[in-house]
Amino acid sequence: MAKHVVVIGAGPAGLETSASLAKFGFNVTLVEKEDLSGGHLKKWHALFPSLMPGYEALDNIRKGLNPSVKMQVSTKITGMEAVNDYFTVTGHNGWQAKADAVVMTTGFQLFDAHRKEEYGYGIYENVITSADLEELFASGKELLNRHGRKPERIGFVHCVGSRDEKVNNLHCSKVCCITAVKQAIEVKQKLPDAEVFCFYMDLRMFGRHYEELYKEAQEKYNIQFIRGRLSESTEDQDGNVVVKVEDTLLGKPLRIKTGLLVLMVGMEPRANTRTLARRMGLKSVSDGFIQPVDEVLHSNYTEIPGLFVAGTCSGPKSIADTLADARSAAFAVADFFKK
Amino acid sequence: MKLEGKRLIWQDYQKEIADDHYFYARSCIRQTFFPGAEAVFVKILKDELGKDIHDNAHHTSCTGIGYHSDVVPFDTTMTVVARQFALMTEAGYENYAASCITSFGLYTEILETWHHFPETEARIREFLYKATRREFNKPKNLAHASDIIYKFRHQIAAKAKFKLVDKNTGEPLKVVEHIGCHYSKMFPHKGIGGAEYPYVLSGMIEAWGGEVVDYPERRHCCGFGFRQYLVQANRGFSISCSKKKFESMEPYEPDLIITNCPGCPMFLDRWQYALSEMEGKTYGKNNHGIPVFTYEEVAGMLMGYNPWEIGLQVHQVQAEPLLDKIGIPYDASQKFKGKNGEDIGIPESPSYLKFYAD
Amino acid sequence: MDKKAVNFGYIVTRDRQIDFDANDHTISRIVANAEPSLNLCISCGTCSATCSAAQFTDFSLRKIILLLRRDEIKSLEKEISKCMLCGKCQLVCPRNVSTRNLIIQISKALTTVHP
Amino acid sequence: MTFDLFVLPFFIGLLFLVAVLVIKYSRWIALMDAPDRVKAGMALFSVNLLKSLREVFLESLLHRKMFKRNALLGYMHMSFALGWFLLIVMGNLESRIYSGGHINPPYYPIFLKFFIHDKRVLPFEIFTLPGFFRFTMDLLLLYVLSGLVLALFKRTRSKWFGLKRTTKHNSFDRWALTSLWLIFPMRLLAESFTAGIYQGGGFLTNTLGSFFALILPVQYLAYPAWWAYSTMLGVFFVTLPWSRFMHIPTEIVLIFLRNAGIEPGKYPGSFSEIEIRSCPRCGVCIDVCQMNQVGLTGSTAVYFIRSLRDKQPDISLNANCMMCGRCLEACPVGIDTLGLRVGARNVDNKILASDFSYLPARQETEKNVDVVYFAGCMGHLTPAVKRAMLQIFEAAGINYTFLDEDGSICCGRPLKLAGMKDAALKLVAENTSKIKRTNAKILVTSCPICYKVFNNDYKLDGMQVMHHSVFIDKLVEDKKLTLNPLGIKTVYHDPCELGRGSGIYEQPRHVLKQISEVAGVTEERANALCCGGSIGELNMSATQRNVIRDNALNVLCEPNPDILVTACPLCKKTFGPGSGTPVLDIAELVAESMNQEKPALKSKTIVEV
Repeated sequence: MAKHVVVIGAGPAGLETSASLAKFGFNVTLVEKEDLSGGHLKKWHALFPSLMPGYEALDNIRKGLNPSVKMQVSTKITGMEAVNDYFTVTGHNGWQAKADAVVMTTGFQLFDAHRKEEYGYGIYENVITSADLEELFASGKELLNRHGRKPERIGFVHCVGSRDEKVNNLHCSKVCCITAVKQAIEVKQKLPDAEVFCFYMDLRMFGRHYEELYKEAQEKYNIQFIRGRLSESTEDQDGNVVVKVEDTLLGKPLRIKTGLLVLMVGMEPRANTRTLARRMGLKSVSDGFIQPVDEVLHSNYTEIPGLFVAGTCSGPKSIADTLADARSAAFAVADFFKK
Repeated sequence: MKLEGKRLIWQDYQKEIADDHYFYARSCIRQTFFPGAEAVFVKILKDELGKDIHDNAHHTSCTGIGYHSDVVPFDTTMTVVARQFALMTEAGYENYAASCITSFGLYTEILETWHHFPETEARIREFLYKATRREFNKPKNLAHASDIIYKFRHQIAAKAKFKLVDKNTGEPLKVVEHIGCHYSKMFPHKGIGGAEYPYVLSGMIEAWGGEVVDYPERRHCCGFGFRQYLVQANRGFSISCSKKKFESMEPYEPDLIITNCPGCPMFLDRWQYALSEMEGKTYGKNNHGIPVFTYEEVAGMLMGYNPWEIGLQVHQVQAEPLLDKIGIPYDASQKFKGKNGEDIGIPESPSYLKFYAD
Repeated sequence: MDKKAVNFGYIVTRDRQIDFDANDHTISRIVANAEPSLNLCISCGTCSATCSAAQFTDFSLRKIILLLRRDEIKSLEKEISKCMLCGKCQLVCPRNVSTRNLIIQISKALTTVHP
Repeated sequence: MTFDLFVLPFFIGLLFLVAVLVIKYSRWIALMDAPDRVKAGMALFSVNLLKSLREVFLESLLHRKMFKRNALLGYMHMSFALGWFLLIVMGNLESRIYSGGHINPPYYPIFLKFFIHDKRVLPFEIFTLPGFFRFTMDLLLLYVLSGLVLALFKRTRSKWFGLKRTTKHNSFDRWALTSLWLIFPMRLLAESFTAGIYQGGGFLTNTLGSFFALILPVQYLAYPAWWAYSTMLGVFFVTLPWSRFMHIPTEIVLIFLRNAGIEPGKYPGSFSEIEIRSCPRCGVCIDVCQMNQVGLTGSTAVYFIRSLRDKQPDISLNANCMMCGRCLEACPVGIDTLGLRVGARNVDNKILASDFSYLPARQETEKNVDVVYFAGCMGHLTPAVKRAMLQIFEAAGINYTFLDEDGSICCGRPLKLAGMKDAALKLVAENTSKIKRTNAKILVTSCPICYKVFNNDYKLDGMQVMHHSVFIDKLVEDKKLTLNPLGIKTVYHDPCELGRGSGIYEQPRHVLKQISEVAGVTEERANALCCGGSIGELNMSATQRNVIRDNALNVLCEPNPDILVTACPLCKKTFGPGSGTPVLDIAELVAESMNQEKPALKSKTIVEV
């Protein structure tokens, strides 16, 4: 009889892992806590660097899914146990399954921007997050600030919740730099007269065509990049967000008004990923993401035989990297069953 | 601005404040600059709220000025503070109320140090014992005097004769709150509302009918900073800091500034004079300047205490326009009269800032 | 001010902070228009590293470009007349900024906007 | 009868033209400095005059340089210029004979056939052939008309004339051109009609006249035709000073002044005006300009000069030029396009401030050496060139000092090219004192840009300035350096500032031939291409520069050399990143050859070394 694999989380990683596993001929159950698959990608308007619409990417990922994959939606995993050579996976609604292997594709949660109090998210109306902006793009609404005005200047703050030990996050979320560049370009496409500023600590244009997009942002869209981490923001009488940074390349503090300030929120491990990992006795590194057996050679294996990870639950990844990791996880599972 | 956003944050930064029986430690600076403020605090607590407050004559400076100016070693400071705690213990009190922000910050810092390094506490106990044969209990509750006024702000509002409201228009007054740096910037959880959006003074302003002004340089230092002012060569830096704040708040046309720190009201008040003499520039309407008060002085004003008895005449920026705006009566002829109607002398009139003397 | 300023023995120091909104952006706009490759600078500093003058002084094209972008015109004026236009920076710039024309355009904008 | 009303358009036009020219020329010449005016005056009474006359004959009449470019183009221009000139000379001679040697009114020779209809054999013709003048005048007219036919052809078949692109003209030019073109057909008609009436004329006008008389009422047509002829002349003369045909008289003035030694570009608004108006807008400079390759055609010399003439200089046009000198080389009139360009840039950029007082005064210690070496700013970007030069100095046992070993200030040439003359002079002064303190006899530089400015603008009290390629050649000639053949094929790229700029073509080749097989390319020496890295150009983007570079590389690498050799660090830096063939400086190759024990090492090894 074909082996049964439970995949937890129907984001891009879960969908792609399930699709690949089904192609190997395994019985696959894909469990999702929400009523719809897609994870964060559902709300994402466009992907870097090609600006492919998020729904188009998601549609394509979903299309790969073999009908044989059993979808178990609206089920939040509350328990998992390794008994002999199989796993028992339990959902909050009483759903239960036995599996020969489990792949955790539980993804990430966005950093809660409220935690960077001094940036004023939730306090100053025109401070929003990158996810808010993405939703605004996806809604097709006009790009206005919360006072109903076209912002004359838009600021992007890189590394919000990333590389910041003040919020206990040492890690880099990888995708925010390029997302900021992408969103800055989209803003300029919608508001050609607006000035756009990116406040960064480092720019990490590590992927193919990212540097090109960055250059295009400078060359074609005149987007200004200021090296300096935001210290604090306040509001002026017109509802503009006044930000303070040091222009570190000039060595001078800088004060600048923005009509809309976008915080590039980073990735954090999900709270329930941590709980699940703890219960299973999985190692998670200090940043809370699950630690695979080896990050170079065995990036999908955990110390528990038969339990695998894929996607962003083991660290920040782009969609492209997530999909590759998901396919790699399916290979790892197949390899595991061979032994 | 979304107030509910700030409220969410304030929820995270609440602290225990004792209800009664305070051992009150006065402030070196405040006693000198605005002595009326501490007097009003004691008066309100005793007379209006019927609290037990012990005003001990034997306590000394906490050495905060010396400590922050790098002239007093930390061990010495801790031993002096231990003596204050001993006085509190000897007087039979457990709740320590500090008038000075720097003292409050220092006490907090010391208690935190002792918490993490019990051997340090033991050493200091030994020092104190050897030097004075005194022993002490650590305060059960440590509060800044403004925490206490914050705690009773609604009772005070209920008893007040006036509100922070323009009597002619009924509009709330626009109030700038300025929090002393040592209040919560070092230990955000020890201050009401935290460090980024402290609520301690905002809460009073709201309760007393005013409207809080959140202006871009709200977080900026008043410019006192012991090392800045005390070293004459650095005073230019001190005044420049104050100027930065005035320039930033000016467009909001604030009616007054409320502070909770010894140095801030002094410098925000006196530097307005110095700036006017140096640059010819005054802030506020009609060359009146922006009046700067302590939270106790404001509470006293609203209670209807005689402005001259609580010492408002010793402020550089004159209180009269604000008193008129709120509708608080005063006898102009008594402004510069001492306790028994004796003439205490009229100060020299500044060149640009408006000055009122009968 | 009708009265002589009082000397208290200290002075009000000028704010070091770049007040971006208070600065006049005319010059940077004129220059960016005249030499669009300005936008491509990533402040890597290769220009200053190769610059003949920078070997002996603190003259720095990287800094000049930043001062221009922030419209810190006062500081810019002092610096711009120091360039010898030899063009080494143009040869080493990884982003292909036309540095020589940039210098000329900044110089021109400075003299025409604030003669 | 020696007058008729119809001569008036011509006559008035001529008087007008002469008046305008006298006013213009004297104003421009008056604006020059007194010493230069004296120089110009003296030139009229010296051998210079003969030189100038010769040049006028060769260039203004024969159009020698045009012929060199393209025979058809040369013939066309020559037929107009020489043909018309001879018509005037012969016409005057003829009329003088008719009138018995009297001084005639100026229109008399022009319209002679209207006034004189006889078929006498003139006294002069006794010694030659009967009807000599009638024959010659007709022949000359035919000659001019043949040029006209070519000119018409050129409108649509410019490639036959060696021109890919032709000049775009303005309306004033078209008026002048139309009237010019109509002058000679009108003359032909007028003379033929008249010949038809009186059975006069030469082989052409007589034949045509007889023919016309058969089919047309020539007795009514002749007089209007004379009017038309005169009117065309009048229109042409009146429009001439504001059209490109102003070059006809002005070029002659230019030749005289130039031979008198007036510096081009020195007088914006005076001598430069004469240069500007000497431009015939023939468009020869358009095709040679490499800026075409990136669509920057608006800045070509002809249009740049026109913009100066129209007093609408476009600053960006002015900045868009590599100053490579190809247009100057091609210009049949020899207008100093570069001098004019720098002159105009000086006007544009004179407002720009420069202050080099911040540079530390580095007091050089007094030295006593034979040779001072200056690598230059660009030289420091090509350390291999520096190293090679030091090896060469050592090998040849030269007592030298390396002036800018620890860096230097710029030579000033880039500022000069950018039109910041005063700024450049500050650097020139600073460097001059440093160089002089070495007490050297020879200043050797690796950078042609430095070389040109050292040579032209520095006053070094007799110190000889040499580019390193020339110096190496001298060392080899003096047997101080032994070179071994490398057994490779090279192509030599002439750097603009060294080749066209300083006339050094042969020495580098002479050196190279001793160590390699030097292949020729289609465009070399005076016609060499610019590498695209030019510091003379101020406006071009890096992408555009790369296009020019790549096209130049295509030409240079056509013979498939092992090494592309240049003698300029800037060319090397420019070509390097775009070239599949290794690019080396001549000094590097010489050092390699000098160290070579055995010959016949292939290029690849050299590059690795």
